[in-house]
Amino acid sequence: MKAIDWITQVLEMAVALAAAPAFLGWLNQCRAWLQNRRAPSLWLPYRNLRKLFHKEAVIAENASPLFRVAPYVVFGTMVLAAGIIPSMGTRLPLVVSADAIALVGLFAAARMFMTLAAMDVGTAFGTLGARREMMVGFLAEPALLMVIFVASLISSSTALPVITGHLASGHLGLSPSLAFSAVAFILVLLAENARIPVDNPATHLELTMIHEAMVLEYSARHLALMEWAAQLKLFNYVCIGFALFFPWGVAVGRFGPEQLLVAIPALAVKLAAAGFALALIETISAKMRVMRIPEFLGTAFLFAVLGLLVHVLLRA
Amino acid sequence: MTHLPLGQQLLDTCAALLLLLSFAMLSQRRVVTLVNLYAVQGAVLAAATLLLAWRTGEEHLYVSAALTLVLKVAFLPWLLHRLIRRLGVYWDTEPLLKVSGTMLVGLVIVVFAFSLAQPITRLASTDTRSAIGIAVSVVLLAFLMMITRRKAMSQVVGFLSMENGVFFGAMSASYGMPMVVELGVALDVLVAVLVLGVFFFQIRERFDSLDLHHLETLKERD
Amino acid sequence: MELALLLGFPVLGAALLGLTGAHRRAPEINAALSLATFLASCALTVQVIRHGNLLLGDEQFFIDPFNVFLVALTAFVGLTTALFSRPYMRVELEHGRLTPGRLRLYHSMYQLFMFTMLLALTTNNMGLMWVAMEGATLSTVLLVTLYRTPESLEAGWKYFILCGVGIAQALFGTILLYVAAEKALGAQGVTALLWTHLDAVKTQLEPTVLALAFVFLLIGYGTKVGLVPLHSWLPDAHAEGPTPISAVLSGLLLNVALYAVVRSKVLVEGSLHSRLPSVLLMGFGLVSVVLASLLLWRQRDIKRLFAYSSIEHMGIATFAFGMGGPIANFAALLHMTVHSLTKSSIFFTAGHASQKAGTQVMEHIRGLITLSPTVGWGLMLGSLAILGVPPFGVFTSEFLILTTAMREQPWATPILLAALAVAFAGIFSKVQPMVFGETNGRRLPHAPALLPVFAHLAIVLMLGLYIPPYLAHWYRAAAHLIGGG
Amino acid sequence: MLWLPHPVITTSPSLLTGCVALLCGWVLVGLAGLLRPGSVRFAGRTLFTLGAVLGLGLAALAGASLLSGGIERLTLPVGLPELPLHLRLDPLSSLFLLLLGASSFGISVFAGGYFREGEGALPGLLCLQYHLFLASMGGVLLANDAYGFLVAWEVMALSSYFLVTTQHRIPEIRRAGFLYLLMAHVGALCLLLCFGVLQGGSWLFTFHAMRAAHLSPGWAAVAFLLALVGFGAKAGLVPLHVWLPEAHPAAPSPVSALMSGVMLKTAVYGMLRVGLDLLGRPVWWWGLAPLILGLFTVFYGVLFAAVQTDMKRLLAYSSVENIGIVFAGIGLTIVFAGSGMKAVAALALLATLYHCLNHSFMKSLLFLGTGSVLHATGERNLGRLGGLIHRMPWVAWLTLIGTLAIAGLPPLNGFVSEWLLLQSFLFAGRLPHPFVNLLIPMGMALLVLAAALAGYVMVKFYGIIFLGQPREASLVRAHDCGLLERFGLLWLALGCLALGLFPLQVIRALGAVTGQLIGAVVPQGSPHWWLLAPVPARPVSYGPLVFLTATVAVVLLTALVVRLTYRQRVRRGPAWDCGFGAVTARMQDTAEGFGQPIRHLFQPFFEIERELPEPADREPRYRIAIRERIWRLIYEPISGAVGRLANTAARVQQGRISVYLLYSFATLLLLLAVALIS
Repeated sequence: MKAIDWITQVLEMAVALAAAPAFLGWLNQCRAWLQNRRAPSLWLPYRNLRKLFHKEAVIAENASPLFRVAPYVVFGTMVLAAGIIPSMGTRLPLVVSADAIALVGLFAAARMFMTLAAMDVGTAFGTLGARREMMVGFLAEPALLMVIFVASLISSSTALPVITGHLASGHLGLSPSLAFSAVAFILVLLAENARIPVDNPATHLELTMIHEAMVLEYSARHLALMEWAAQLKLFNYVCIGFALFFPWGVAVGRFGPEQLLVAIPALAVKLAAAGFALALIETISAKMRVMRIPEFLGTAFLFAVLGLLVHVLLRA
Repeated sequence: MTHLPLGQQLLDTCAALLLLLSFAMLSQRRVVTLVNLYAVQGAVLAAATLLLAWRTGEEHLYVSAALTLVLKVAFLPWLLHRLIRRLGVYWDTEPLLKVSGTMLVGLVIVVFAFSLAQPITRLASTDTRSAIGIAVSVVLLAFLMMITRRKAMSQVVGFLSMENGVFFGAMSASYGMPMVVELGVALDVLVAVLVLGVFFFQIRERFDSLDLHHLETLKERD
Repeated sequence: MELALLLGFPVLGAALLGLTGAHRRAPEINAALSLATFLASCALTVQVIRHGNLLLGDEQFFIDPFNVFLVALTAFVGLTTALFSRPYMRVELEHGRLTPGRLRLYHSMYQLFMFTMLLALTTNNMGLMWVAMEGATLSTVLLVTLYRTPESLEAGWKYFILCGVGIAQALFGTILLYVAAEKALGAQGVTALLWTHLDAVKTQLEPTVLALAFVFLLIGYGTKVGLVPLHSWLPDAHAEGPTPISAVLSGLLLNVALYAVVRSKVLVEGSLHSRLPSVLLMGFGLVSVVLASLLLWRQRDIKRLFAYSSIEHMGIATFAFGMGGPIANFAALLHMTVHSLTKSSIFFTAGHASQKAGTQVMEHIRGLITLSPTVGWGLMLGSLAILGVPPFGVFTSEFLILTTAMREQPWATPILLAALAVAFAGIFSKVQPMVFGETNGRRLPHAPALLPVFAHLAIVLMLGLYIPPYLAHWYRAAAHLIGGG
Repeated sequence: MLWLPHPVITTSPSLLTGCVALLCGWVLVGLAGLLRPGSVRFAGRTLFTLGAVLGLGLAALAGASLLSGGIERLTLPVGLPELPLHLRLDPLSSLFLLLLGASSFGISVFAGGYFREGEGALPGLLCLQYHLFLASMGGVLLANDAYGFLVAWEVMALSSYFLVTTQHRIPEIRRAGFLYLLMAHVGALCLLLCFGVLQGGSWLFTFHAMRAAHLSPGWAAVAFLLALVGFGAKAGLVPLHVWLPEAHPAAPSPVSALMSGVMLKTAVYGMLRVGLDLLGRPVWWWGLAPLILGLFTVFYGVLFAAVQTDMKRLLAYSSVENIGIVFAGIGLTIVFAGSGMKAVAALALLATLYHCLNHSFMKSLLFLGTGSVLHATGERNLGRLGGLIHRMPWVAWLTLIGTLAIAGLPPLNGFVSEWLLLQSFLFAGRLPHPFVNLLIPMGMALLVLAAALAGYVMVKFYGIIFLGQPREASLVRAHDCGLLERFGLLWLALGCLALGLFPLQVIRALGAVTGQLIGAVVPQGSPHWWLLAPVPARPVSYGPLVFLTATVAVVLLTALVVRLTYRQRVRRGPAWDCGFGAVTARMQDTAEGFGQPIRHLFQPFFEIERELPEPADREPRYRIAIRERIWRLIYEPISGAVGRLANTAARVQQGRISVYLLYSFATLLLLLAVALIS
């Protein structure tokens, strides 16, 4: 373990913390442009967070300690996740003790605390949101895991950096199994981050909302943490996508500061592109009914499993 | 069959008579006649036993002949007649199987019995061994009769004549059983009939009839 | 000497109780005599264990491990049943189901029945055995009809006719045996029916005749064992007679009949070179097990239920004897023992239960465990034991039988498995609601006589966990006699 | 010759003797309960606590033997004449003994505080049955011959049956008990036959002889199948699981915990003992049966757990799911071992065993939690609970640990075993059977899906019981559990944590078992004591301690930062709920509602009957009942067939004496003919 590894580790978390809101802002901007609206400022998310952090928090009388703990846990897990995903460098000290399966577990933990917190106050919206969130989760999670397994079968490891390193080493082109799982991954990403067509972050329409319904009872700092965590989640997913499918520019092997210096702009470029692509998808697709979501995710899961089978068949 | 000695011929005649009698019983529906036929069967049996005793000089056969005479010719028929009078059962109702049909089945059974008796006959050393087949068929015919009858009384008679058949078999196959056994058997038959007597009265006082269709309540089929 | 006592006490008792039966101490006398008989049997057992086989009364009586253990068992169950019937019959008398006169008949016949069974067991003479078996029927037929209800009369009639006819066949079989024996022994008269002699020359007996003889004997004694399809009398007789009689019929008479069958099987197998006897026994056994366990499902009368279970268990034992071999025979003997102990104890508790409920219909017997914990637990444990649940002895024998079958007759095991499962469902689904559940009845007015019950269950439990060496040795010797390796 | 005597090597069985002594101690404690059957203080508190201490002792002894990895034998002069009771303490049995002792300690302590007046049966009787149950489970694990094994096995079933029917006045409970005992007995019969095959003609029923016996492949397969049915019936493998969701809820909660947490594991033990030990080298395709059945069971169980409305039934179905995972693991082990891939086989077996340990702690914890809830509220129906985290914090927070653990979240124990199992699925490598090669990814997918669904189930379970507003006014009076109960819960929760945080140490201990059964141990790829790296030659590792510290650190840091930068106070106000004023408890999602998506998605699995309210109803009510199709598909046909057969058989017995005579006559003639011909 060299110092630079630790630096990378901290850097990744810091960058994630810093860039997550910006990425969301960028995404919204792209959407606005594509929909011929005047784009909000790129810094709007930051202002929101600042505003929220300076408000007085109101908590329902019958909220239990769990309700107050949840935001910190969710936020913490997301930050930690950012530390596990090799967005810039692959030699991350944390990773030896948390591989991709653990990463998915981490997401699951965040989801679990979020839903429990949502059920805690005992309002109609909270429980409704929790139920829908779990409905999304129990299909998205395995799909994500399957996507990762395809990659880890190719590179015979479940540790993300190893996978990235193996894929980044290039010699194999985009194999068909990876293509399958890439499609699956995009679907999962949309669902997990409450984007159109699964959820509409812009509205509070109870017939459709999922994520917003869960955080309805939160205010001020707690809400801020939740929002920030959501942005981090989106950021993390995008980074996972990079790590699995576009590992270019990531500092691989035993690298020095210079690779790192290359990695940062590379990440920025990729993020910009990804943001635009997501915005495009969201613009051209329409929000679907809640009961269609399982079919949507079922397709994702199916694709992932197909990817796995294709891999086995081709290898045979 | 003329070259056979007289005793032999007589014995065979007895055997034939026995078979004839059981057929008669099979066809007979009047209870009183049934009992009489049983008495006759007993008499023939006793005669056969005596004959055999005289020819072989087996003294214990005399005893069993006497037993037969006392028990099956005198006592049991008397007892049965008494019961019939006391209970007033004279007719058996129509048997389950038509008489003609019964006869046919009976014939088949006789054939079977004879084929059955072959190995025994081959084994037995007595010169009455040819009668074994008849003994077997008497037993089976009695069985058949018990199956086809509906009145308790006639079933009992069937039971007794079956016992006759067994006895005749014992005699023709091996000049009778050891004495102790014979006595035991006789005792059992006696007790059996006494018990039956008691039984009849119990049944009678319950159902004031000896028709067996009263005795068909204990069953699984519903 | 012991033998004289053994056979003497019951005869004496029969006479005594027959003459002075109406005496109010009659039940005690009955119990005392049974106790005496039991002691005599113990003495005899000791004799056999010490000096090996005995030939007594100029060879008319023969005692070997096989029958002496049955003698001891018979005497023991006879004793416990007498103890049970003491309070039980008193209550029946109070309930007015009996008159003193009939009680007197009951007592003397009870002793006579014991005598006939002991005679059938101890005699060496196949003819005498037949006489004793017939005697056993005759002495019990009037006990079955003791209540004079229409059902009991019907049951008695069927019992009498079917067993009578059957036993007649057995007599014919005995005669055939005699004929064959005469040929082989050349000896006239008595000795030709002595089992010891027959056993000595069994290899020279003429096969075909013996095969026929065996069929007649099997039909004859098998009727008394209650082998399907000759069983029809059994459920009726067990259900309608007074409970102590059901207990001894099921617990003892069936054993004795099976004993007779096995004795004849030994002879026939010696002469026959085919496996005919084994096949026949196995077939009868299987058919009995299957049919009985199916019919268990439809029972509404508690004693009838357990009567069918007796058929089932006799079927199992018969099947085991049919398989032959040291272990199967051992298991079958063990099964006879534990079955008679367990089944009689079940009948005791069932008797108490139905006496309390005033009916034998199971729908009306509920919540025994709250009414009388002893009766409730007795019935529950007894049923579990009879269903072959460890640690009770029935499991031990079934364990040996099934494992042996798995090796020797694999084809039979699925049938047995299914039948046992069906039987379990059939019996337990009826016992459980009787023992558990709500009830509106009052507690028993009089203390039930449950020493016999729990004595039996304790022994069965012991046999399940630990078979004393001498007992094991005894069984093994018997199994060897029956012709295992 | 009847059973030949065979030599018994008794290598100074000190530990084994100790275990036997402790089991006897349990029996004695139970019998002591009969001294003063009526008194809760004596029979309830004192004796149960005593029994708990014995359990701890057992765990200690078993642990010692597991670490030593030795084998001890002992014979006691009871049992069949030539078959005295053989006992054996080897790594496998000591592992499961450890499981028994450790979790029974917590459960018994809890039970000491649990049983009170009016629990139906007398406390003394309960004490006897309870401790007999414990002792018999120990007997099953120690027995080294078929007879002793089966006796202990059935005593186990019997004592638990009586415990299940404690409240025998309730008809459903009687029905449950009957079903349970029936299935148990049928299963035991199958095992009996299985041993009949295994003893292979040498009339020695000792396991020792069975290992030596040489079976033809066909017979070996038959034995394996019989074992699968027998043990599967006890473990609750679909479709033999039907008794489980009936019996577990029926029993008093400590007993449910014991049955679900420990008894099911004895079945797993038996399966391992027969499949991997007695049968010697297994054939690979045997493994397919448990693998496929297990995977199906996993999915089936979790689906039904998701739609339950009774909290104990929900947990029971979750047990079915976990047993499915275990059996899938066993199947995988056998497939690998049969194909000669020892290393992966060892990994799969390791995962299986680990999951057994985990499940026994988690599930006991959860069942005990429901027990406290039941005591505090008298409610089992999720629709009438809620908000209990305020009234009973101890139970709530401790149960939360179990909930997270069973949902398979890192860094708790449930995650470790699933992680290991997934690794063994992933790195199966190339099996020589193409079909299986395709089957394994599918299995993995199913497993992952089920794990995610388990999360769903657990959110429902915990959220509806402990969170939200109380759905009944009476719940306000709910009280937290007593001291002993708290201690029991705490013990089990700590167990979950420890198993989650120190996997390496556990795996070292399990090495002896995998060595014994597979002949290979899972290697440790990393030099660190805190890092788990089980797959050779593959950079795969997991370090729960680091994971935990990192998470906690980040969370605390966040909290700290927020506290430093943040100045406003926190105000309590009414729930906002989008500004909708009158928020009542009835507006919360019900258990049915929470299960609705699953019901909707997996319609074909369920047999649903609904009762929807009319638009004009004065007080609208919504009722839904969900049955398993298995009943209609398998069990009802069977019982119907038997019933019809019985009716047919009844025709034979039709009451007319002439017909009976005819039977005898026909039989006579038939047999005579046979005799003549032959």
